Amino acid sequence: MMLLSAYVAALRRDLLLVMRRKTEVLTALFFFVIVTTLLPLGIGPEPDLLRKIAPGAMWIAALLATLLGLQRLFAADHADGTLEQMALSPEPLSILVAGKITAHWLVCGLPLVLLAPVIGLQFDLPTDAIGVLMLSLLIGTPLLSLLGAIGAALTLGARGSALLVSLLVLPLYVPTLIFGAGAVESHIAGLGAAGHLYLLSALLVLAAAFAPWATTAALRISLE
Amino acid sequence: MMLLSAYVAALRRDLLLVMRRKTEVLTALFFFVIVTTLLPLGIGPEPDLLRKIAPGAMWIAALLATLLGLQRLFAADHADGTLEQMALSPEPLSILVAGKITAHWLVCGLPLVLLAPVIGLQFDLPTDAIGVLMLSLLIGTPLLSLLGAIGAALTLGARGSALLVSLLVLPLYVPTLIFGAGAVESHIAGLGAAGHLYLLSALLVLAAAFAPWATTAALRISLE
Amino acid sequence: MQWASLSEFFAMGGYGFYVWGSFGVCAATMVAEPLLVRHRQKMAIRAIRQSQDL
Amino acid sequence: MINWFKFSAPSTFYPLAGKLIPIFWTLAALFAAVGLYIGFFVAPTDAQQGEGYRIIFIHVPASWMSMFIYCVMAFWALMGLTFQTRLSGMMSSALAPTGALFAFLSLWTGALWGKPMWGTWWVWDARLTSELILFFLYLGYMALHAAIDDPRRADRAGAVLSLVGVVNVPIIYFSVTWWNTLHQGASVSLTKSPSMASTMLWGMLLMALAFWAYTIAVALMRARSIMLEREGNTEWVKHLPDVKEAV
Amino acid sequence: MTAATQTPMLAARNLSCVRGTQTLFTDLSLQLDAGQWLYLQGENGAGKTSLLRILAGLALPAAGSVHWQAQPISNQRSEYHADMLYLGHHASLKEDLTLTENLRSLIAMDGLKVSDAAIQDALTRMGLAKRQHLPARVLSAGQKRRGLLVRLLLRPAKLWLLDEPFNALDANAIVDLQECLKAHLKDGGMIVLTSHQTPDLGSDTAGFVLSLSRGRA
Amino acid sequence: MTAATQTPMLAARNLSCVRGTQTLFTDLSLQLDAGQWLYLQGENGAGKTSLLRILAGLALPAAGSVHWQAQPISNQRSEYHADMLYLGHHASLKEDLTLTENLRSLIAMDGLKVSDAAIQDALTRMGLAKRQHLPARVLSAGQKRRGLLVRLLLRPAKLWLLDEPFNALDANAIVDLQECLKAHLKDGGMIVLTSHQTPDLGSDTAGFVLSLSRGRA
Ligand code: HEM
Ligand SMILES: Nc1ncnc2c1ncn2[C@@H]1O[C@H](COP(=O)(O)OP(=O)(O)OP(=O)(O)O)[C@@H](O)[C@H]1O
Ligand SMILES: Nc1ncnc2c1ncn2[C@@H]1O[C@H](COP(=O)(O)OP(=O)(O)OP(=O)(O)O)[C@@H](O)[C@H]1O
Ligand SMILES: [Mg+2]
Ligand SMILES: [Mg+2]
Repeated sequence: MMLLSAYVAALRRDLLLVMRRKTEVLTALFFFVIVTTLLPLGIGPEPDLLRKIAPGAMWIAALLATLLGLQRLFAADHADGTLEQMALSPEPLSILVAGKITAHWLVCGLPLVLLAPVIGLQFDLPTDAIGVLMLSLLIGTPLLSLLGAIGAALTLGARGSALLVSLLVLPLYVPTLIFGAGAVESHIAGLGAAGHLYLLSALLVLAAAFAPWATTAALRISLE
Repeated sequence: MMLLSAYVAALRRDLLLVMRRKTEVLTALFFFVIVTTLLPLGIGPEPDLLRKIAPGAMWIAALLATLLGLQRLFAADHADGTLEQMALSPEPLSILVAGKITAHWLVCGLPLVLLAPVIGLQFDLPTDAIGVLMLSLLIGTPLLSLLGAIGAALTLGARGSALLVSLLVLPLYVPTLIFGAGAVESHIAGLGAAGHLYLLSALLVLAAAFAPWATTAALRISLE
Repeated sequence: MQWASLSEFFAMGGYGFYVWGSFGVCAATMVAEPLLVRHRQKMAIRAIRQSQDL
Repeated sequence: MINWFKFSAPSTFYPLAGKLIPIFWTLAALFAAVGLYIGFFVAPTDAQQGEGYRIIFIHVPASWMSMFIYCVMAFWALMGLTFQTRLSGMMSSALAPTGALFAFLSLWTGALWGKPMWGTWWVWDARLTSELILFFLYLGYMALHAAIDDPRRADRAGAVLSLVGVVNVPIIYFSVTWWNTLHQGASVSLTKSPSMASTMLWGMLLMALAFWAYTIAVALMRARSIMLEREGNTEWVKHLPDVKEAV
Repeated sequence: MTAATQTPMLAARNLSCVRGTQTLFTDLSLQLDAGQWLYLQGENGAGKTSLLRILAGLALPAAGSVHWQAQPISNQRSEYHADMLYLGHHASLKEDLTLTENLRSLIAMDGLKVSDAAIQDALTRMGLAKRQHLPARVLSAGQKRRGLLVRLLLRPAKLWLLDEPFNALDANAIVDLQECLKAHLKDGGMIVLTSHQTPDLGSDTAGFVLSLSRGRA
Repeated sequence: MTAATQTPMLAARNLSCVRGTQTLFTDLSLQLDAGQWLYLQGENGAGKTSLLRILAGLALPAAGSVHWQAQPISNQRSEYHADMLYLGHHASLKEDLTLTENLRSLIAMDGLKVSDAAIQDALTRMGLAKRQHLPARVLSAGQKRRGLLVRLLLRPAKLWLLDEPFNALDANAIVDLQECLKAHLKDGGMIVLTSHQTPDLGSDTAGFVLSLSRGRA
């Protein structure tokens, strides 16, 4: 009960902060939209080509959108000293961290899942493929938030740069990307998406168990 | 003479800061490499498909790499009060801003131009197309830095968020992307890249004349 | 022994560029790395001596 | 265990490493000499690939080492986080550049092999891609380590990263494999060399041993420099013959 | 510092702190019991902040250990944190939230519950009643600092570790804060504080002064 | 405040400052001449920082104007900035650079040149000689503050606007700084400063006190 209330408190605070900035809620989403919009501009408008690369491109866009939000996940708390106060809370830091990660997903991940169908339609994906895409994003985006949190925490004390986070986190994202985009593609190829989705779920369970813990360890190191 | 020395001072300081972080010089580059590595992971390894989308994808990657470096262009100076001191310098702020923008390009833009051939080879682009790609990036990346600076300055006071910058800047980047990637593609299609490159150069001249000025105005507003 | 002459050895059956490109870079980096480390060692010792002189 | 902790004190480790380094250099030179002799003069010309296949004698050992070193780094990281020994972090960070070097050599020699055999420098094949990502993991570790000033903190942050990374390595390896098998559309496929002649195997093994000895020698050298940099103000460093002589 | 109790509430044994190539202090021991306070004195860069962070468990000492109720703090992080409140150089306020929201969320993350009326009341006592609905961003330096100090009134904790609490406060606020510190001591609390202005906590409280100066403790 | 000169060096006419729904001050006028100093007093949130920023030209007043040598400062930004030095609440130091590098680059961006020996000398006077090669990040709160104040010694400026310069400084540093301020006044400089500790600039300098209190000036 106590643990739960601290978790909720951390989650609530981060959501409140996002609400205060109003536009923030929508920007992860806009980023996603804009990157997918740039794609036809960059590589030309042939519908067949676009349909072929759509699932992968949307997954990459989702991944980058998550990445952009990551840098500020702990940096702001670190700079103004609230992270210090969280580390000194009687509640386990990993619970508070879990709350923050959840908030990050609600703001940067979930909207993408909900918007995916619209973008998918723009690229003329078949309806059932869109369903698979949404499902893969629904399982995959929390994974991105969890893994990303480790990177964000590690780079905190480091003369932090947005780019360093990317360097650490993107290699960790590779399996997620492969299974996520792979699910949609193998569905389209008629091979069924179940295998990929199971693997993705297994990774999610693994990450949910270990990532908050690793993130907490990294945070304590950065605070020192 | 005086103006030049202030410009050099701002440029030198930013380069010195980057050198202090040692790895920072290389990270824009690594980001570029990693994003282009994700591409085949997301959309599959077929060489023909990859060759087709390579120029566009590399341009988008360059654009995102620049974007990531942007958020910190003024934010760090703002947070620690040095921006205030720059605004109070007897030298025109726009000169100092021009120095900072140059430093940003040297760190985030130039390395991409130099690395482009390697990535081009990985995607099996023909040699002359790689030449055109490098040229388009050489003209295009300073343009990205100049336009990006305006966005970075505008979002400074506005409870600045990484995502908000992207939102403002990406639409400004669209013409650069179209002409830049277009140059390579029309070269490959045998149509010649000159037209695109001229337009890109014209945009660069225009931006070089106005962007520092617009950035300065935006900075003064955010400082107040 | 399968090499009739030295030039044949260097030609590597037409693959000279690739084979020597591999072995050459490998040798070069593996010579350079210890040298860099030794330089680092020297700098560390110099830094210590300097701090002792102060 | 007690004994181990004694050796993990930098003041005992430094002179010990100093004695070991020449031994491993000698080993590396011997193995390399024999390995290269076998590779160039004993091993026969390959039926399909001609002389080009001789790249295998550095390509495969370098690939092995690049993976092996990452695991060793993770091992030291685990030791460092659990027993808080200073030595572990130093060893980890001493190994990383060499690991990155081998990953780079694997990529480089692979690319130089691929051009004549496959007709392209690079394909997005599973093994190649996962090696590339391993290279990124090394670079990430080094970048993170360099970006944190306090060496103690840098070690511990690096340790967390290498542990997370090592969990990820097999996942990447297998996921990339599965990824590739689902896309049979790739126009290029790996030309399998015929079952390896035992001379070839010996050559590769000897070269791998040479690389292994080289790694230990260089890592020990680098660990010694790191020790001097970090412990410059302590008494045992001030009394080292290395530091005192030729003042 | 007192011989009376065998197991002092807070005890630090043989602490030493190394920063870069520099040793700030070695072999520093101290102990503190209910109702006592310790004033850390020392010039700029003497190591006061470093010592406080070690006592709070935010930084690890190069040698030595900190004990709370006879247990090393590293073994009982949660219990120790429940008893201890550390206020550092930082404002620890979210610039976008109002003072009320800031305090509410900090307390909730400590796993506690405090009524809105209590928060309101504490803010009023710190003279921030009129400012409670403004985002922290627009507050003046002193108002932010006061906002942080409100936590002293809201969160029960036996041990207060305060890094330059008087900074940026105006004369009235300093007097108020000193009253608040005295009341805490009367209730059997403990305080360790640093400041460049000698604090005046009355003659009826048991205070100690620890002077840090380069290389000696 | 002095009737002697017809055109005072620094003059502010009928300033008013509104923040949100709140009017901090209205109709505030002041003037300052060579060798004079002005001490801004007022409780937390009274508007001292806001006034200083208006005088520096960083913020615009809701009404009124600031004149330097009889010209509105907005018409002669570059000249005014060459004559004026503002030090605010911020450290204004790059955490990754050493103090020497920080100072050198700040001065170079002002379009000036100062020899390394001069920087070294000024750092020594502020007691930072041993710290000059450390990145600013690792310095203590007071050391950062001192580093910032070194600019007073290095950059020639007639008018100094100082926001709580004594913050975080230890007793010695405060004395040193006051000596430095006095010397500046003797040389015909001007100072406007805020502080919660009454500054002691000697009785032989011409000082004024301006008390800001809510709604009145
Ligand atoms: C940049 C390109 C390349 C990379 C990154 C690369 C990477 C690797 C790696 C990581 C291994 C060790 C894997 C293991 O033992 O399971 C390996 C082994 C090997 N590679 Fe490559 N490789 C590349 C190109 C090539 C090419 C072009 C060829 C030959 C045409 C080749 C032939 C081999 C062989 C024969 C082995 C040993 C296989 C075994 O022992 O199971 N590689 N390579
Ligand atoms: N890496 C380093 N190398 C050398 N000295 C260091 C390093 N890091 C910190 N220091 C020194 O350690 C000291 C840290 O002091 P600390 O912040 O504890 O001081 P303080 O007593 O709180 O001072 P203040 O009164 O200014 O707040 C400073 O003197 C600083 O210069
Ligand atoms: N948007 C706003 N709405 C209402 N009040 C505001 C707003 N923005 C700022 N204020 C008030 O304006 C005042 C700004 O004061 P300023 O920072 O100038 O104070 P100060 O005299 O420097 O105080 P301190 O001694 O604490 O540094 C504060 O009282 C603040 O609460
Ligand atoms: Mg301090
Ligand atoms: Mg103020």
